[in-house]
Amino acid sequence: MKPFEIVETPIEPGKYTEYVLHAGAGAVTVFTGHVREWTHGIRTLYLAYEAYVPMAEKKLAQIGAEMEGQWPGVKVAIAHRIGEMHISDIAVIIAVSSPHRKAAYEANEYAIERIKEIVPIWKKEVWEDGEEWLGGQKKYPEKGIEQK
Amino acid sequence: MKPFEIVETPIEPGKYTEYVLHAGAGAVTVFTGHVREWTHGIRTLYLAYEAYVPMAEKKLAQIGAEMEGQWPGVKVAIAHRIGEMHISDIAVIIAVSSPHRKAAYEANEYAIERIKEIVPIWKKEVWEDGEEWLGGQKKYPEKGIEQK
Amino acid sequence: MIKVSYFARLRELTGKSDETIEQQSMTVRELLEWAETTYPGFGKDTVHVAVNEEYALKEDVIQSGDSCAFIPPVSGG
Amino acid sequence: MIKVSYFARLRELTGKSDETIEQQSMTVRELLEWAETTYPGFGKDTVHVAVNEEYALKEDVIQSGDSCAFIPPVSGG
Repeated sequence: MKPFEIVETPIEPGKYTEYVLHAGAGAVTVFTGHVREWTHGIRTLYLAYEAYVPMAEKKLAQIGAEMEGQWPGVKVAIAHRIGEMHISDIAVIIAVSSPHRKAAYEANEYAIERIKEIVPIWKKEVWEDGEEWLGGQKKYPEKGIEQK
Repeated sequence: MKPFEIVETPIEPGKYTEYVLHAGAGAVTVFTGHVREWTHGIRTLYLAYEAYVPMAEKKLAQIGAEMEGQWPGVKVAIAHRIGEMHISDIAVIIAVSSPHRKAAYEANEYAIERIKEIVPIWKKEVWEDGEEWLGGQKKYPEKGIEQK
Repeated sequence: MIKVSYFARLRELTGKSDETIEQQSMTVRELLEWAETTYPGFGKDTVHVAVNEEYALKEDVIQSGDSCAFIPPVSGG
Repeated sequence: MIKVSYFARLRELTGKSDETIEQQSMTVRELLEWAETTYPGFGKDTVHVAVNEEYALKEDVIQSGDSCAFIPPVSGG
């Protein structure tokens, strides 16, 4: 297990939680994103995720470094699964430990927002009567995607 | 396993996570509070938690009901362990599922704040050279402890 | 007869987990004053009372048969 | 020779995962214009380019030997 990884097999939360736990950690937050059956009244059959794997792992590690900079003392592990996933499967896990709880919550939420901004992973929703690659068709800023 | 319980044995996160997961859940947040080795420069040997068990379980359930009222669609499980606990042991777990992530984060953080306000559980810190029951020696408001 | 329970610091201070008070009725305020008198250092201004597992106000009346608990400042989590 | 990769919607649009372009150097802007011309509907205004696994700006210059990836709007999480 790598602390920042793209995986093709089911995500087991335990090993990421164990990775971030240490004697100085008073709080651990674990976020898991799951495949949901209904989105905007449309029934999802399954999702297919694709990634630019080496860059995605670099960007996950970058997010981890940003978190450690912004919330000193946090320890982070993030994994995203790719391939076909069905209802309730875990697509992404973010595990954060911290001496105190506030940072564990804030840093965790920061991570999922950043993943949705900069990590090259794409989700295709497959319904009974169609499919679509998701991702806002917004124009990227000229100064680059990295800026907040 | 009860969704709102006081337990005397080690907390296993998996069963609380499984309890809150369902086909409509897109996000799950799990908070675990752990025994930390150092607090304000003092080394903790172990903690001893005590509860007024039946009332504590009622108050945990009340917090769950408050969460469901404030964030419709969330599903909640909370457990707090009592007895002697050592470094890195889980003292409390809060598992929250929600269709969307924002509510899962917010409701989870709300739960731990409310636990610290209204649930009759007490923590004694035991160090190498002493021990102390924790809990702010603040005066309770005349209108009662329940008010936010 | 009113049953009262002690927890945490108060259990150690009083040296007991519970006891019964031979009273037909009293207010929460009177119960706290009784405790402070009986157990110096009780700290009634920081202690809450639960009656039948619900937090009570100072003016609430406790009846014989009720189960009361002294709740010092909580510190769970 | 510049290597380019396609993902998600762009992989399906172009019908390929990667290819090479016989150029010594070009800017990111020129690469996006080449893609739009070669693959109508590419949507260059919503596509980012990564050069050697880092997001690049429109003015950045790509050299022969660089690995580029077209990054349509991401949707992980």
